[in-house]
Amino acid sequence: MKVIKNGVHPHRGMLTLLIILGILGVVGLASGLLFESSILKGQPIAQNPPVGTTGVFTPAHSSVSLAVRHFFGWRPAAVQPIAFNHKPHLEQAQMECLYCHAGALTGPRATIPGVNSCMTCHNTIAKDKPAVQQIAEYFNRGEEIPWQRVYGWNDEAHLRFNHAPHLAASVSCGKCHGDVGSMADAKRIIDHSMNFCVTCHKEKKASIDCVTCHF
Amino acid sequence: MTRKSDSSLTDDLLRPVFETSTKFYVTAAVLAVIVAAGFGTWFYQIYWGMGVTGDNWPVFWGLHETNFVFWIGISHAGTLISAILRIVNATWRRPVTRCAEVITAFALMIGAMFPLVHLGRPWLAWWLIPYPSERLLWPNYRSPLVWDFFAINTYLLSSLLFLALPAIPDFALIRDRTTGWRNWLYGKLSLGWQGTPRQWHRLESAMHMMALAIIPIAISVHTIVSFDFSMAVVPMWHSTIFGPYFVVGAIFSGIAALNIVMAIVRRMLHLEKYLQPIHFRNLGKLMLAMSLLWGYFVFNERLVTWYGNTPHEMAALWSTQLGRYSPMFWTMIFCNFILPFPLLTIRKLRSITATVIASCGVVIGMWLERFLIIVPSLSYKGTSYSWGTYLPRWPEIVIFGASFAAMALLYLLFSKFIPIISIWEMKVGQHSKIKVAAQVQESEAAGELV
Amino acid sequence: MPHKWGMAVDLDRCTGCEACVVACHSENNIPTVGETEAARGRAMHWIRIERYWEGEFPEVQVKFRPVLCQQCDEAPCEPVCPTYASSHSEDGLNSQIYNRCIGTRYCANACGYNVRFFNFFTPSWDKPLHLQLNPDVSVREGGVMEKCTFCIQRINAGKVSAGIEQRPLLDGEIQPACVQSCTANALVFGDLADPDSTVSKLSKSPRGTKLLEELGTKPKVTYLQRGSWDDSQKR
Amino acid sequence: MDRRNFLKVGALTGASATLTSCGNPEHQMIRFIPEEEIQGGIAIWKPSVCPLCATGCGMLVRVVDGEAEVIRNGKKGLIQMGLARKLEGNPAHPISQGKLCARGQAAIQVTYHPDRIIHPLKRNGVRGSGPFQEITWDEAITILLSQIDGLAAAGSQNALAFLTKPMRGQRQTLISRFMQSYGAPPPMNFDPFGDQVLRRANAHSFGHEQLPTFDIAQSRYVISFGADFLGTWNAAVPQSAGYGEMRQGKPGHRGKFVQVEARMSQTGANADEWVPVNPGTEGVLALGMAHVIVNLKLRPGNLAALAEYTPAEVAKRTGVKTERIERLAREFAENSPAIAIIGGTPLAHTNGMFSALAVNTLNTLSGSMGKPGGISFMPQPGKDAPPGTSFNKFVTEQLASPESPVKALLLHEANPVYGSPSAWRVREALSKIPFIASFGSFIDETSILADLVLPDHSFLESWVDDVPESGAGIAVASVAPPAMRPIHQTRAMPDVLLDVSHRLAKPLQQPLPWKTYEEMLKDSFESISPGADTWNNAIANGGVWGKTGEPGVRPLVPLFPRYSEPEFDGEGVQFPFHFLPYKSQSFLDGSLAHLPWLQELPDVLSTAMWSSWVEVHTETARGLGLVQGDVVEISSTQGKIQAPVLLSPGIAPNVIAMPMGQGHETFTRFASGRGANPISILAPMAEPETGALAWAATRVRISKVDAASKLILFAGGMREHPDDHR
Repeated sequence: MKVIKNGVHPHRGMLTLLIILGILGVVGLASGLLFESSILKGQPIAQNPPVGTTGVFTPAHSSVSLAVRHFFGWRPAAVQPIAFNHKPHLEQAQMECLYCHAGALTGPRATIPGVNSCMTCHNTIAKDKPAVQQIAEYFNRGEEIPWQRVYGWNDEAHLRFNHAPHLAASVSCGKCHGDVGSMADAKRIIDHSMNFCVTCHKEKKASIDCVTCHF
Repeated sequence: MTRKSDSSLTDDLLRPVFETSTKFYVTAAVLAVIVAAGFGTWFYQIYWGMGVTGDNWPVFWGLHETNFVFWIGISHAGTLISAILRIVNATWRRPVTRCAEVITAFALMIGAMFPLVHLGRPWLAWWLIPYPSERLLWPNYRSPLVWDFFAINTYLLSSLLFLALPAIPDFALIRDRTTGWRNWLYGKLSLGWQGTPRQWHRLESAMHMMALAIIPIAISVHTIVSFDFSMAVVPMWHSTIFGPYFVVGAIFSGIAALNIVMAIVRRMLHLEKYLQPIHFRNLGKLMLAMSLLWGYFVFNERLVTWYGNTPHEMAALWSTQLGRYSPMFWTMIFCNFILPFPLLTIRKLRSITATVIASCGVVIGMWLERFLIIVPSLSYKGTSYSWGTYLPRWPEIVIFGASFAAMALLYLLFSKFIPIISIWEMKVGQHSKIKVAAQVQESEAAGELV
Repeated sequence: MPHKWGMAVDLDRCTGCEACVVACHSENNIPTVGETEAARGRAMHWIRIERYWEGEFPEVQVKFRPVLCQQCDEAPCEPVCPTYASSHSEDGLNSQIYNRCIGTRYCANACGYNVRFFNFFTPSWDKPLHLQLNPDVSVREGGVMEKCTFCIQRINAGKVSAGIEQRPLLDGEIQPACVQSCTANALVFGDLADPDSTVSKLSKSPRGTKLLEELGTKPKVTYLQRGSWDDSQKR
Repeated sequence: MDRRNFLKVGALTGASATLTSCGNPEHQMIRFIPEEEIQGGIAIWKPSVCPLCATGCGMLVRVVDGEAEVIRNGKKGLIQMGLARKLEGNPAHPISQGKLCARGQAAIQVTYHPDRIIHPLKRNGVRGSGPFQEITWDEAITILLSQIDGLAAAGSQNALAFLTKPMRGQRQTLISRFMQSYGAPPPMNFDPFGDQVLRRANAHSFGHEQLPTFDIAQSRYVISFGADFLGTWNAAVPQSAGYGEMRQGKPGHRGKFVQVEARMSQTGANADEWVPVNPGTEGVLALGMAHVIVNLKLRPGNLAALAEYTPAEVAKRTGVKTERIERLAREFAENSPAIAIIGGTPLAHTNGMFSALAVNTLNTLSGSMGKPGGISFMPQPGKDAPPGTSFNKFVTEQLASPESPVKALLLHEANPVYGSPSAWRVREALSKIPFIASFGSFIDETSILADLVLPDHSFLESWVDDVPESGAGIAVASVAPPAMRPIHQTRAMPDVLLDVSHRLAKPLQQPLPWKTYEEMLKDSFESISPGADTWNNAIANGGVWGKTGEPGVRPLVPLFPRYSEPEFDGEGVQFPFHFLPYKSQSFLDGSLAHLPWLQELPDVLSTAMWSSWVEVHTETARGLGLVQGDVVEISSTQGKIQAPVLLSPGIAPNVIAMPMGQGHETFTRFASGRGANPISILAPMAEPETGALAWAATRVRISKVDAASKLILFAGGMREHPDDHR
């Protein structure tokens, strides 16, 4: 079979396609970047943790990357300002979880203890330990220790968790937090996925109604 | 049958594929920019939120949804019509079918974009896909939107197939006439087509089965689109005739679109020889029939509502008849009924231009119809305290415009890579030219379709 | 036994003071959309006082009607949601699950009472106004539908405390913000599943009617029509 | 990668191209050690008192911990503290009975307002133009001391003036004592829309210069002359509660409620019968009814005194049909206990005193004074503050003399520049004063004139107390400790005043011995009702209340007031319409316009948000070719303002009405430059006996101007279909 000779460069078709797709891509990306750059000077958003709302690619997040990370549920492992070690507290000192995380018994939040409660013991005990001295420094500066939360959900989850009823239903701390006593600093060893919650709720004949947790 | 006529025909129809004028680049570039603007606007809407549109309380749906229904409607031209014509084996269809099927494919793609565009949080749209999720949750199969999701995908898939099958011999033809990457590309596309009788037989029977299958699918799709509205207890939505009403409307607007596209293709690719007045005339007749049917449905809908006289429906009804939305309503009646009727009935007026004018009217009219179905009902829903109104804002309008540009662009590219008229079908036609001519005369005389 | 939360609204008591409206905003972190958005018809009021003029001057009268989500048994908003974001809770509430909402706004269209509101933008509070937010209720982001929940946070809190104390819930123990604040005690909330609860009794009142009953939505909110003085004289 | 993530990636294609690093500034801020014992996530309820209106509702504050941005020893940081989250009525409190009105619940936004003054300010620039500079409290107090001592040194103590909004309880006492012991004239209360006229009338009729308390719950018939007693007048919350009971509380007995007024108020909208009358003739109607009652021997009385009030005559003046007058009178007399209420507009005419006395007469006839279902007066424990100086007198003197007689003005939460007719020339009067110090929390039209601003705590952050004037059958004295710690660098006004009084060159230790306001309150409460734990109980419950002596009402022979014709400013031809400004349901007289919740609260009758409007009768509008939303110019003899028209079927055709509250020049981001202020065009008419502003005695004309309408209505249908709402 013969090829038509009509002086037309045979690659024009391909070129066209590339050009057009190019334009599409560039303009699309450009607009995307444009809006991204306007994120931080975007409409004012109250940013305190309880207020921070969600919505990927919307001004709800301080940046698109944050939005994406929330979207995928990527959370960096918590890095604590002071090398805190649960082990001695639970093993040597024979302390209960609730001794420091007192909120869990009566309220929604287990609460990370403030530097005051650390000092109740540590202005006498183990004062030589560098970590304890760090705590003392914070205390003297009148500052809280910026502990990082290990567990918790993104705001997207719209999840209202309440510790009290779970303790009332005698769910052990370890069930959801693992054997913290055997760790140095608490790690997120259990994935608090919806699956995890729902499975247990089913076992315990607890409500699996959406509004039990999401409201 | 002579080799020459064959090859000349082939050359004519293949010319667009091999020759590329600067005009093409310019058009393509312009269209591409408009489309890009559309995407940009979408990014903007996603970034800031639906608030940039004109949607409000209580009119939560506006232009985006109108466009969705409109484009799905347009898509009903192609595949459905060509399928019908294939089944009844109308020989005049040969040059028309592919133009038509292409419209379907692209209109569907564009139409299917709008449900995504109108979402408040489109990045979560994948929740409509049924898959065993860690949340132990499935899509809500009771929701018409989920039905849409399945219906549209089915239709898109089948009409792509329906478009690809008859293109195989033409791919092969191009393959045989090219070298280099095209030869490779079209070689792949033609799936090793050699034109053996066995292959021809397989193709024919496959086409026949597809044609049979596609008709119920097409009808079901727009019925389901109509369910989006008729399933809700909203004034003027909650109606039993919406299914057929929408299907008819869809075919109606579809044919109109087809006429316009054909006219453009004919002009731009110099296919006057192949796309002849008869095609426009016959499609015109088909459109006329649809116009009458559509008018009948509108009359029904309005009459019954008016007679039924339930207060919350009357508000919506009157707003379209005499109230705020009446100008649009009467424009619609003019475009869909008063304008096409004489142009398509009176023999003297029945020219290509006339048909195209009528078609333009119909496309506009049918768009208005979608709008008038969605917005007034929502404006006058519930207790009169919460009545509202709606005005589109620029993002919706830009995206609306971009959707048309997208259609044109896709069509342009398509005609660049695949002959817009099925060459082998034309040849088959020519081999029975005399028969065709005779048929044409007959149909002329009888003034019927086939 | 599952609860069936319902409300009775005594139109003869309602004074249209709108205490309920602000109470709702305060309790449920409902965003203030501002002048421009309000002008576009995007103000959010989970409960509103509808008022209707009747007659002509000087014989003119006004009827007030507090309208909130009717928590229908046969809710039009529920089946249409493609993702179960709008679903029926065990207690018969039309619950809106924000995290599951993809923003089709279909539920709002299907709702015959126009009591669903959409976050067209992500709300924001000029600091330090954000400190007033109720930590027991999530703040909804842009693209999410929201509506009256009968103060689900209070219902859940009530259940939890009752559960911990292992006692049944008392009638009137749980009060949504609007009911709590109603100055003329026009709003009464309670468990319709309990035949002795005040709300069940009121719902059976001869003055009781449902809003847009013809839609067949079976609302759980009962409106007690205004009485007339002359009738009460005859009695 | 599992299926779920795969799908997510699909949903995200292209997004990854635009990733940037994230950073949430809040998380880098240092956190201070909490200064109080709080358990995370647990709500506690603390008593408080609502300061927004004269009702004095006792409230409960829901306090949950949160993280507030504060400054501690110069450093900015976050601190975990108990934060007020919601305000509700205090169920134990006799006034609020567990309820709180819309305004009261929005009061929380006063504390968290973004434009609150968060530290002391010193004027720095032209007075009134705005620029202020931040100073420390020490500097601020020093400046104040130097000014006050300066006056004392110059021997002109009486050149010190104190201007406040109407205040009660110990704050009032404290200020009065301070002024008294310093040697200055008593403080001025600015309240042009208050009820002095009614108080005086009650003094005449019942021997109580006080607002009455209505036992609506028990009564069977309530006729109200212009009183918006369910919305903005007197003790609205307890009155609403009573109203609910009257309607459906007593099975088989549904009380009747009749409202007499020219423009339908929110209260009028609830009436079984709404009776429009010509403005200023309410009293005539009342006496007309009295005439019928006496005439039919339904009650004993002196018919001769009522001779001129024959139904026919009254009908002519009021515009109410004779039969109707007779029927109303009969119903009123036959359904006891019955109450007649007067308030608001009728008192704001030049013959307000006459109308008030007339209605009192009706009440005396009905015989339900001091009875259940009738009218009583609350005992006022510990009320020893002497009467204040007249604001009008002050203004006239200021304007009269070339250089200002007042040398230093202390200003507390009064905004006369906004709240008085422009004819009073208040701004001019104040601007002459060499030194003005404001204790207010916001920069408004008046406090912007200040040279020194010493921002007060919000009521949630400070000790609050109140002695309600009306609303309960028993004596009430409310008191509550701070519900939360201050979030800004502010100080409680009473504490500052005590501090100053002790640090003056001639300290006022002896009359004001207390270190803090708390001590002062403690003393006063233990003096009210001696007892070991009175104080502790009081601050635990939010006050003390109970029967202390009978709510005595002097039983009177009805006294029949002499008729006085209402006078109006602007004659009828040129100014065809009566102009009735009324207290907005959201903003009252405008002092609450800065609260966003109230700005976005749809006015219940007009459904308007964020805007002001003028109500015109539908027919009148048609006559003038006006449609909904048209902007009109309203001109009186005193000036003109512009506002969009709102068609209303509930207003007399010869009357136009406009809500107060909007039209602030400077009053935070939410209220500034929004709408128009009807007060500004009021004529300086006055009720002769009390000298109170007759704010309903102005006549106006309206003309269409072409300007963009700013009428924002919530009722969707109303946006285009005013008529669909009938």
